Amino acid sequence: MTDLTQFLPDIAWSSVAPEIAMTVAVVVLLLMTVAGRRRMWVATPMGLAIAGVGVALLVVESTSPADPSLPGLLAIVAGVALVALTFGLAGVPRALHAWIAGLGAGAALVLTAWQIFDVAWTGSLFAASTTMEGSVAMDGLAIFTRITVYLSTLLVLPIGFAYVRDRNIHRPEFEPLLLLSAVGMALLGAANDVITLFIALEVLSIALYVLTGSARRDRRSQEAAVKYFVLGAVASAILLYGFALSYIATGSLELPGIALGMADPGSPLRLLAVSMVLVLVGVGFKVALVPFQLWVPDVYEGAPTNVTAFMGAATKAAGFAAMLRLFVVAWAPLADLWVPIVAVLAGLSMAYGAWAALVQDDVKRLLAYSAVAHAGYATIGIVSLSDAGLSATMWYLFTYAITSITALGGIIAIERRNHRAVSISDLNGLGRTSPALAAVMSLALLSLAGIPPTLGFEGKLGVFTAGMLSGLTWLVVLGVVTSVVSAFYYLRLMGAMFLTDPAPDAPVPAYSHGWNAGVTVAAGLIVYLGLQPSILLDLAERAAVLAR
Amino acid sequence: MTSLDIVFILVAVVTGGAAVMTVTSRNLVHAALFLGVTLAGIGATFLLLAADFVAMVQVVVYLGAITVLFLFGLMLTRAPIGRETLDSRNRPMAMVVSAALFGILVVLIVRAFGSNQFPATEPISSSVADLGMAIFSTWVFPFEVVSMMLLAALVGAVLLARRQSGDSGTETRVTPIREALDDSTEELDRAPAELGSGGER
Amino acid sequence: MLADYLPVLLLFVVAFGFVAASLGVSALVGPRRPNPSKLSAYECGNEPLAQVKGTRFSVKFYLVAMMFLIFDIETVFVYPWAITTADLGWFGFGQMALFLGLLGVAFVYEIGRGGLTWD
Amino acid sequence: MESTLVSWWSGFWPGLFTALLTFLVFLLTTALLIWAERRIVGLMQDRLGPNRVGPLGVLQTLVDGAKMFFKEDFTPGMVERVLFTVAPMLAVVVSLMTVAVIPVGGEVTMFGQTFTLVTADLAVGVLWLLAMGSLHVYAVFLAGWSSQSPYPLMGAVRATAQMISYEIAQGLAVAAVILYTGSLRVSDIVAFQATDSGLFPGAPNWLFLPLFPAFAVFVVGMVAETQRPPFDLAEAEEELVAGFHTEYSGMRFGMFMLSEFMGVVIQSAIVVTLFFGGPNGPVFGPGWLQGLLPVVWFLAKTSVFIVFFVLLRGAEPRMRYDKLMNLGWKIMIPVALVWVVVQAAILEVDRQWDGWTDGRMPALVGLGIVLLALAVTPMLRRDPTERTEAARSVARDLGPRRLPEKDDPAVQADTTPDTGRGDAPHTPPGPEHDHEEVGV
Repeated sequence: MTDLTQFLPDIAWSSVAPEIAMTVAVVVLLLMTVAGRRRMWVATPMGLAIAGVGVALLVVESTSPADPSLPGLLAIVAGVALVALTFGLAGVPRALHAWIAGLGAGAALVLTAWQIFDVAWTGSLFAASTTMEGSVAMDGLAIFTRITVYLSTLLVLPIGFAYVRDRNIHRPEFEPLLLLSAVGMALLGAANDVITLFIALEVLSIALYVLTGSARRDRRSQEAAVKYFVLGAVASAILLYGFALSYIATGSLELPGIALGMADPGSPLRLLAVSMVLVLVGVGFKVALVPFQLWVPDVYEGAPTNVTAFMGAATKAAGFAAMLRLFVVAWAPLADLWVPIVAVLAGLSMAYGAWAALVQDDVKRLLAYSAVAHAGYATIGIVSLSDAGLSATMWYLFTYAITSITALGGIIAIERRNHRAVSISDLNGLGRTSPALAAVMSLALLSLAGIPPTLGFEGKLGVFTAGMLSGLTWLVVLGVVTSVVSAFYYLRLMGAMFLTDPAPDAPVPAYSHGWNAGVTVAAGLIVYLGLQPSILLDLAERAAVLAR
Repeated sequence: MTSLDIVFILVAVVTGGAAVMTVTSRNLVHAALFLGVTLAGIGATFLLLAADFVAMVQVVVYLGAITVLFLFGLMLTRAPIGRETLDSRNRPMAMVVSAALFGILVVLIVRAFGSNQFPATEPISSSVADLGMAIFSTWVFPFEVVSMMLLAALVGAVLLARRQSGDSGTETRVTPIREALDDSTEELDRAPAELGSGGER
Repeated sequence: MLADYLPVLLLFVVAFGFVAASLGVSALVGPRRPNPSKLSAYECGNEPLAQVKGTRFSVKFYLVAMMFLIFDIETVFVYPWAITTADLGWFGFGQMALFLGLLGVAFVYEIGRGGLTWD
Repeated sequence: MESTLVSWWSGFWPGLFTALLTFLVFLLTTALLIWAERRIVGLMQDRLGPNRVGPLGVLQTLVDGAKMFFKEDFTPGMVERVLFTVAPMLAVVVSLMTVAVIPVGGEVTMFGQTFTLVTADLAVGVLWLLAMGSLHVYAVFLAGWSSQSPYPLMGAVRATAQMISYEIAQGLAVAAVILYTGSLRVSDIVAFQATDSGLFPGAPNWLFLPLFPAFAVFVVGMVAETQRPPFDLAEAEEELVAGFHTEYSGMRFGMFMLSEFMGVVIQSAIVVTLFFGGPNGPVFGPGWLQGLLPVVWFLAKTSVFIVFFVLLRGAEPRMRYDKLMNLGWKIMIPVALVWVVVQAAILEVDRQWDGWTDGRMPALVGLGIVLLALAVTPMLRRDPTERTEAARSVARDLGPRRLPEKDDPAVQADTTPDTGRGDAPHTPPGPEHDHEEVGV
């Protein structure tokens, strides 16, 4: 007989509550796909089970009837909503799937908010803690990454729904993979040891590789998937090699432990430097810093556009979260070494992205190069090595996510009607034929260029300020210069929309309810947060707390 | 030189040689088989490091499953079963890069630990029970995430391997999206009858 | 621990010696009379038609290998758990149930989507 | 570190002794199996089988083996020569390596030294079995691929898919064993089964009872792993000639036959070790008998399973490939998987419950399952008339059939077809060859 004083590691499921919600959605989606027309037989018991868990949480967690447990309430609502949706959308399985995925992402977003106010927020600040035996960080970075990732998911789902349907590339695997990828991203932002970090990275990567190639008949999509996969696999391997070396050198797999080991004067610095370089290559690939950006244009161009939007927005946020955590927490003792290197990479990315985008004709490729430039801007916050820089990066990534989803949303509308890749000439005269779409696109482009009073301006302001405060004047100057350069090609797109005549046979862009809703929300956020950034900016500033 | 060293050198030479053959072999199946030898060599190295559970796992998973997956993957494709060259012009460049990386790592690792050897005590107990306790205490969360990763991999494999209705893509030029529209719609809940419209040949 | 493997090595030597000796002796004493039909592929007496190069197999085999890989990894995780389950108690049981549950969903999904339906 | 070398060499002679012993035991058992198989299947098919060489023809295998040396072992022109030779070697070597962890007896004292009759009692012994099983796949695949010929390649791919499918089920069934015994070491598992199960006095704790579902899965899996009838799809003569070793002849072919039959012995030995207490059994008498009896028990139990294999071959028709894969994936793996979880729960409840079961719960549950199975199985039996109808239609399709010349034992005595084809025209495989395997 064993000692029954139970073996209980430090497990706090609340720290990954949003991910649990997403995973449950994935499971429901997969099972409903299998069930086919008998999906009620899956939805009803699953809905009841979810609601039952909610009731149990209410009973166990609520301190008083006046203060009910939010996850409990949410679970009950979600369970009921699941059954109701299955009833209501019985004839349109695709819409049902999208709605359930949206339900999962929405629940995840609500749970993130709950985490902020009920779990992570003490007084005026985030409290940083770790749980799951040190595997998961519960801090500002983790939670802010969740906001960006889940919001992106929630926006991309409706925007892309009609698009994949029209292109006839919708598969029932689509939503589960999207959600799994989002879970991987959120966990990447929360991972506090290199094993969790790596596995989360693989979850998101595997799902994205497949999503990129989900247009099975489109050779570009297939090519993009293979390129992304091969290069991504190599990058993952290099990252892993870096982790292995840092483990050799420090004897720790947990990020704070690596930092501790590094601070030890006897640690083999050269080895650590090499491991740092290898890790930089690995994460640099994921966030597309020059010179690891080779995959970006082809993958952005080849992937279905809604996947591109998701990838551009959410992967970047998650990748930068991992980069932040790795460099600011684990490799902090070697800051003297990596800050110059990463700063140069940031500068190169801004310059190369801006320069290469100038000569692009395909709008998706153009936005891909602009994504490289934006990765450079976001990196300024990291190399600032300050709390201000940290929050500036998080905030920048948020603004970029919303903006790029809006921009690619506009392309989706054109592409749906055009049935082919969108070139700049396809935008000709859009201001006359579809003024609303042109307005939204222009808004997104202005935001990407960083023109006040848009969201993008707020983001750039944050990183440039942080850079200046940390004395990285040359980088900030370079950033401003490249911003001006990039404004040129964004304005070129706008010029095409408003200053040229439409082609006589120019097709009318296609909209759908989901697209309308998603793009309206995204554009609204660009305007509203551009004027009133304080709500989330405050959060980002206070979230500059890392579990160490 | 102890007997262990000699065995290790033998294993290392075989592993390294097989690894070189993996990347230089012009026949894909041979490359996969050399990869198998490499992985087996790594398993033997684990064994020499007294990690016998890991060694067996290495054989079961890497040799037993992953290489077999490669081989099946090769059987799936039309061209490269025979002698096909898979060369790209980047070969010299790749050789330079890998040689440089190898050199740097060797120098650094030897420098980092060259003089101070690890105490040659009995290898730290790597019993399976300890491993189990480690997985289910310190690493329990990544362990759960692994299941998510496997789920993603399998769902992805289904998406990629599942045949769409109609003829599979034979077009070679860049396909505008319009052509992708020509597929007949695949119903979400169609019975999986048309699934494996591929015979064995 | 390594000493445990010495007999295994010896067994390998014995087995290998046996096999090599058998094949060697057979090669020495056996006749050698090649002719064209011996040298060609066996196709039940027909002229060899099919080319192996270019033979493609059903993607099902690939899916089987993929499933095998995933369940192999699962099995590998089950073993350490099985050894320690007495110490881990219900906690370990719950964790493993969760793990197997998610993989079970993957399994049901693949089966349900016909990934292993042979025809 | 030089001490390692010394400790290595001190284990040399005992190691060599046990290695040779294991090698001989399994080789001889295999030779006997081949003879027994031909005799038993002969009986089942109403003929005599080999009966000329030695008493009851028992030396037939030896003679066939010797004959193999004098057969031409030719290499077809298109094969990958190196791999073509490596594959059969791998097959036999891996088979022989598998048995390294199986104890064929208890402790014996000989030449003034005490030996445990197992080659190596590895700490990860059970995994060793799995690892060697996954290496065996390579022998099959290499043989098929290196032949560069359609039938072997197809046979190899089929065989590989089949083996890996059932490997999972077997692995999970083994997981149930280690869940219950708490060790990966084979000697621990054997020792565990020597304890009293407590069901009734003297009842050994053989694991087939408490782990009955796992045992059942394992048995089905072992037939599939060895690719024996009714699961010998990979060498379905009517479709694939001889499967992955179609292009082989002479001794290299003999190696494959040896490894296939050895597989039967090995799988029987494994199932006996894991589920039937291995060499456990009553031990009494003088010293030499005490050393010998466990070996006898082990061989006796193994023989039971070997005979089971043979009977199965004689009685059951071959399965269809899709049904085979469905059985593996949709029945065996879920059963094994669910059983692991259920059993873990049972064990956990048993550990925490201080009631009267006191460790007997798994055995009781197993007993319940066995009884349930016994009660339910007759209900599941197919309607006999339906079978007859099926058999009739088969008979119609086959047309007139040459009956075995039962009256002429000489014809039956040497039924080994000449494998050196080219010398003699190869008889197209017909239905009458269904159950006529080639002896080594």
